Amino acid sequence: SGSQTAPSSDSSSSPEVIVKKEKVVASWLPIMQTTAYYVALKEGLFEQADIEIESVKFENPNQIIDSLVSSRADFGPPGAAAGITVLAEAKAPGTFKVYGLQGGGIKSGFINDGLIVKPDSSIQSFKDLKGLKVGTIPGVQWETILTYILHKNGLEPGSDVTIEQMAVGLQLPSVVSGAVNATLSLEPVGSIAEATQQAKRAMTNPVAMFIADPFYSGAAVLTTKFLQDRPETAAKVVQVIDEATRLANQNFDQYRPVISEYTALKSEQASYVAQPRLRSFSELDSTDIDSYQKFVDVFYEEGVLDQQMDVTEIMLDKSELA
Amino acid sequence: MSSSSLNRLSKAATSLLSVNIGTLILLAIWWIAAALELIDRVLLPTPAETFVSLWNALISGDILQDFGLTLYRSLYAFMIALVIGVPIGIILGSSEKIYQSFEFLIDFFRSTPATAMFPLFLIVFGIGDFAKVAVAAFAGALIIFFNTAYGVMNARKTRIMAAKVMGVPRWRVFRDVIFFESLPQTFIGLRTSISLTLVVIIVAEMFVGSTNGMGQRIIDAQQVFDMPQMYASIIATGVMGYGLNQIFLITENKFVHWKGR
Amino acid sequence: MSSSSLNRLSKAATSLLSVNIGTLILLAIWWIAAALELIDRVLLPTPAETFVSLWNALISGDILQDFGLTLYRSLYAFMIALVIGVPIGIILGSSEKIYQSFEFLIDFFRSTPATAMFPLFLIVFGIGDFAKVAVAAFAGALIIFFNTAYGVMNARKTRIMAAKVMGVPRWRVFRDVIFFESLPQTFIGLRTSISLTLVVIIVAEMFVGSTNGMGQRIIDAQQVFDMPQMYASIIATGVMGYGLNQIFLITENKFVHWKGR
Amino acid sequence: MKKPQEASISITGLAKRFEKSPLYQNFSLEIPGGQITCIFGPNGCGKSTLLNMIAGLIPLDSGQVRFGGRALKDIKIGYVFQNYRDALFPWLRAIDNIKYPLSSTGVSSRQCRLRAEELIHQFDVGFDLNRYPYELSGGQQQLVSIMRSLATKPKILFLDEPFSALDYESTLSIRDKLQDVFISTGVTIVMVSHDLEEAVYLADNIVLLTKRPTQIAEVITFNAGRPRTPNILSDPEFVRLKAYSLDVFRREANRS
Amino acid sequence: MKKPQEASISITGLAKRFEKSPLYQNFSLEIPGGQITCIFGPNGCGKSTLLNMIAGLIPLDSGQVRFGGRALKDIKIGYVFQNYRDALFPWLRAIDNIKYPLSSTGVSSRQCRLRAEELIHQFDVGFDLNRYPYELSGGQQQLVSIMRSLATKPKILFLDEPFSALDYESTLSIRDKLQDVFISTGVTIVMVSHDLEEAVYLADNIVLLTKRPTQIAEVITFNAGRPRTPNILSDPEFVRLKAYSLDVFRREANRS
Ligand SMILES: Nc1ncnc2c1ncn2[C@@H]1O[C@H](COP(=O)(O)OP(=O)(O)OP(=O)(O)O)[C@@H](O)[C@H]1O
Ligand SMILES: Nc1ncnc2c1ncn2[C@@H]1O[C@H](COP(=O)(O)OP(=O)(O)OP(=O)(O)O)[C@@H](O)[C@H]1O
Ligand SMILES: [Mg+2]
Ligand SMILES: [Mg+2]
Repeated sequence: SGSQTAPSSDSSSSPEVIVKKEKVVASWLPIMQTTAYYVALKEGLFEQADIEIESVKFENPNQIIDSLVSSRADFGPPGAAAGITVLAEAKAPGTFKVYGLQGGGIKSGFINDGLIVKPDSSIQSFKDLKGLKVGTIPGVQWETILTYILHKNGLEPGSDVTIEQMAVGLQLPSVVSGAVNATLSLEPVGSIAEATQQAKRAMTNPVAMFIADPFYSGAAVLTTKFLQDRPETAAKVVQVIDEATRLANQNFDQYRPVISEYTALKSEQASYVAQPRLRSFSELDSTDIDSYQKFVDVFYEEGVLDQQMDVTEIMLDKSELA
Repeated sequence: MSSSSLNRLSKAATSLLSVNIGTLILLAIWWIAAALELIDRVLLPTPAETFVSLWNALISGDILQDFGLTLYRSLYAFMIALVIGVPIGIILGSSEKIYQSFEFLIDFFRSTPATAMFPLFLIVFGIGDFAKVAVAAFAGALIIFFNTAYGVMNARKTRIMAAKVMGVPRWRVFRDVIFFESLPQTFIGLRTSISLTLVVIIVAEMFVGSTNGMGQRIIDAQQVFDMPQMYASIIATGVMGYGLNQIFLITENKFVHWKGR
Repeated sequence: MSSSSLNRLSKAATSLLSVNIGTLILLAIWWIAAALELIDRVLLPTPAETFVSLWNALISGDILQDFGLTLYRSLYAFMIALVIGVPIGIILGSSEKIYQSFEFLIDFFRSTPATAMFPLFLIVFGIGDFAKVAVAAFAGALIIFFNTAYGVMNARKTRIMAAKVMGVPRWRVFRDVIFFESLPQTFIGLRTSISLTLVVIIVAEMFVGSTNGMGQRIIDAQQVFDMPQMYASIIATGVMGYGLNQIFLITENKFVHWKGR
Repeated sequence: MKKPQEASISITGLAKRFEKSPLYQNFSLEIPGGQITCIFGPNGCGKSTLLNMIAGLIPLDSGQVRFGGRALKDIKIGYVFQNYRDALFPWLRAIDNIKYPLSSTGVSSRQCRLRAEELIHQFDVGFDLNRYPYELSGGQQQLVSIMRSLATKPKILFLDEPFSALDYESTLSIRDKLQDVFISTGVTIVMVSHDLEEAVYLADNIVLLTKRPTQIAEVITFNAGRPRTPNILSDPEFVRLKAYSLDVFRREANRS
Repeated sequence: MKKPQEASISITGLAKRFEKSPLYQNFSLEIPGGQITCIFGPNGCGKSTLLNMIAGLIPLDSGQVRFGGRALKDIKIGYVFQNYRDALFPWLRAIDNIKYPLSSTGVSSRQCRLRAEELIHQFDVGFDLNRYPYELSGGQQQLVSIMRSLATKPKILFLDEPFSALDYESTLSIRDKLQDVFISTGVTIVMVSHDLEEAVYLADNIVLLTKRPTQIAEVITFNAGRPRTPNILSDPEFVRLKAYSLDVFRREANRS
């Protein structure tokens, strides 16, 4: 995008004649929850704020955190994994600040996850999984969530239910081929399942049902190093994402085509996938933070975290912004 | 083997067919399995659907860029592996002692998934493309070390003795004799390596993430449940691997004419 | 090579040290990089932390089960690859025509990540352990095909001629001569294959998912940023790979005594 | 005891070329069964190639090789290759190399051992046959090769410079032992030799070949009875034939 | 022209064993520089092993090899291996094999070509040297080996049965050509031969070896002037020495 600058309409841009662009590195995941970031790129919001973005796509949320910890990247746009951020913060306290949450909720009517089964399946809830196989995303985060939910339903993984961890791309094929009886899947798996009529959601937002409503699996994070070294730029990034989140929430359908530019979704799929609940920094309220806290508490209860974590310490505070 | 020109002619004529026999059998199995719906159509598309998907991707041109980028990354990684691998392999193989002191590391890293090492490469080489190239080059170089060193260790002693007794400088014995002695084995290493390099690049594009490349195509297609597109991309990748192997095979047949003599 | 008993003695004495030289260098680099905090402590633990973590996992015994399961799956897959790979490799290598008709498929699948083929294996073999074993066996068998066939094709013609002229039945020429001729190359294939099999099992445990095994340990440790645990698991895996390779090396040195003669 | 018709070899209209240049063109030769035929010719005239073609090891460009009506695969063949080193199996001990032609065709291990012992006795082997071929000296390897070729009691025996690595004494004794084998079994022997004395000493027929493109310069017959002993070296017919062969050979060798 | 002190070889207290059994024990031998020494002994007595040990190709168990005060690596050596086939480089054409000892030590390609042409002329080569070794017949390969060993004009030449695959005529002519090389350069030649006539014909000294464990049975000196021609074959001294050598050899060979 070069260094040539358009006359800026942004009030926060400095009045100097020569405007130097700040280079900022972002690590992002190609998922729906990242929509605000796509909108910001599409609308040129970063350029308007005199920020030059170097954008690095990852398939695995851990690598986003790795790149942030090693200071190879400055911030993670919305959609970085909320749970993994806390796990990393536990190992390296004071590294991250969360400035936005993304997910879904039953009351608010946004879909985050679902229990996916065959169209003709009789499974209606987790209780029906006794003696069956259920799949979920690989790794300890989702294994813990699923274990927690199964416990709440009176089932013991291993003896009553078999958990199969499987890459996102394998989840629908596994259900369709009968290799597993159900999967606990993040969007857009459920939307694609319903649209192709190969599978359906037996439950919508089960995680919200059993852990916290609303439920946030995604977070927008930046490093404290970035915040300390370049507070003004960090503030601008937060502002840009805030503005983009507002735009996305206002006109989500209008921005659907943009999603297919950045994710695996094809344009026709982007037109029907469920809209996620996107919470910008300025909108975050105590309900959101409570929900996040409940999610993190699950890690502690299931023994993944060996100390209790207070999420308010990891949340970005308005006073920290320049 | 065949020396008469008649043989050669008939060979050329049947080669195209014979090349296809194995492939044709596989296609037939695929076609039958799909036609009889032994496997759900959604999970295993018909060959026709797949090739239509491939064809569409080709004429729309969007597969070409991904193909080119993956090819570029694989070759880049392979070149690094080659330049590092062959000389080091020869040196390793030339002395049992030296080989033994690196044997543990070579066998260790050969048996560790390159992708598990990715966090380390990310730290050292940054988050750009080069980290992926580096990890593939690493995996490829290990294979080249291993094969070249083996080739050197299994070299015919008489030839090395012949060169030694001539008073040829030590480094020239390496370059002129041991290198050639190990060449048949080195070529096997190169072919294993180029395929592995391609595999690691694809896997990195798939699981580490990339905005382009065949690996990204495969995982995207997989995630949105577009099976014809996924198989089309896999086929394109496999054809790339075959093509790269053919280049080596042709080079090998030209240069390593003394095999088995 | 060394024939006097004196040599042998001194070799045995230095072997433990020499085995360690390469490894010691790497450990030293690691130790220095960690001590100087060239790399963030959270991402790269010190060797000490890592080995403590490995030690704790060992004495608590929880790594042993994962280790055992991964070893079991790898060996299972390798056995399948071996039993299928060697005979087919010999048959493929015995005739240029046959080899050519499968060359495309072999080079194709060798260059395609086994993980990309996983959806197919899932359909055929289900989601259980066996699907992982099957995909690893497939990847391993391809390497064995390739190496064995090469070994057969590069076999010394005179020996095969000698057997032919004796009127030895064709199948015995394969078993008694061509098999042995290709054995040095086959062993390279076996060693490449056992490592690859292990890698594919680990990757399958990591990305395809599993509730146990070293791959699952690695990815779990990675997700909770327990880096000492992650590197400890990688080290345990690498040691497993090294151990498996050593078994082959010892077998090879015992049986293939005629290399280079 | 001999059955002369058996295991005769007739080569007709043979042609063979390597790359551009022809080696044989319209070459015909009758090798009588139950006799010793020595092939004598300059280096590179195609003696080894001829033996290999007869034994069916390398293809002819055209022409035919017939074995008195029998098929090649039905005839037991023994072959000592010129590069005897490469033809031994390094994964088998010398003794097992010798037994291999028998054991591979299903002969019981006891029979194999008996035959091997017979051969060891016959050839008066003085070194350890439990070594691997690559641990043997050149001459020892060649002797193992010869013994292996005789293990099956073949009907046709091809010997390509079988004594080239043997020491003086061994050459003489093994030459005589081969003659003994010949007398007692009537095997057809086709031997390439560069030692004219040896060739005449052993042969019923001496085939003298020209340079490339290879033709038969002359076929010389020596009818002396057997067993021939070193006394024959002073037999006037022997001396005459040897001198005559040498003349023919020299004439051919020096032809431009 | 000869400088006898140069390139002499003295072996003292040599010991070598393979596996359990000793091959050499406390073996000493003086090989005078600027002379032709032929080593004659039964198969497997360790001739090739001896040459390899002198040339520094395989280790001694104990003992010393000295080259008149010089270090082995400072002496140009030519070597024709008994298994000449395996010693040629199959990736080089025959002509490049011959040039290789020169080209590998930095001699200009023009010089290499000139030397090769000289050798081709000297040995009157009649076949295409642009072929690869494995496309040559046994005898042709051996000739290429001999030419390669002479390319650098070595100070010491080791020949391990260098004529074993050559035809009658070639053996005679190359034997004489080697003698020419010897006369004009004074190279020290150490040759293993199984042909006693050849050995006595060429040698200044004939070293007769016993069976294992190998000792020197006798060293015989033949002082006839050079060039020696086939006439010498009827020289009484020649006949006497040959007969005597044979006696010694026979005696040793038949000793239990
Ligand atoms: N693969 C090949 N390609 C080209 N030429 C070849 C090949 N094999 C053999 N020749 C040529 O064919 C000719 C005959 O070779 P062959 O080995 O039969 O000779 P020979 O009579 O056995 O010689 P010698 O007495 O030296 O053993 C030689 O001139 C050789 O150069
Ligand atoms: N690697 C080895 N292991 C064991 N024994 C060996 C080895 N190499 C050679 N020998 C033995 O050493 C002895 C000497 O071998 P060498 O090749 O030197 O004999 P040679 O005198 O050259 O015989 P020839 O006249 O047959 O060429 C032989 O008896 C042989 O069996
Ligand atoms: Mg020949
Ligand atoms: Mg010898």
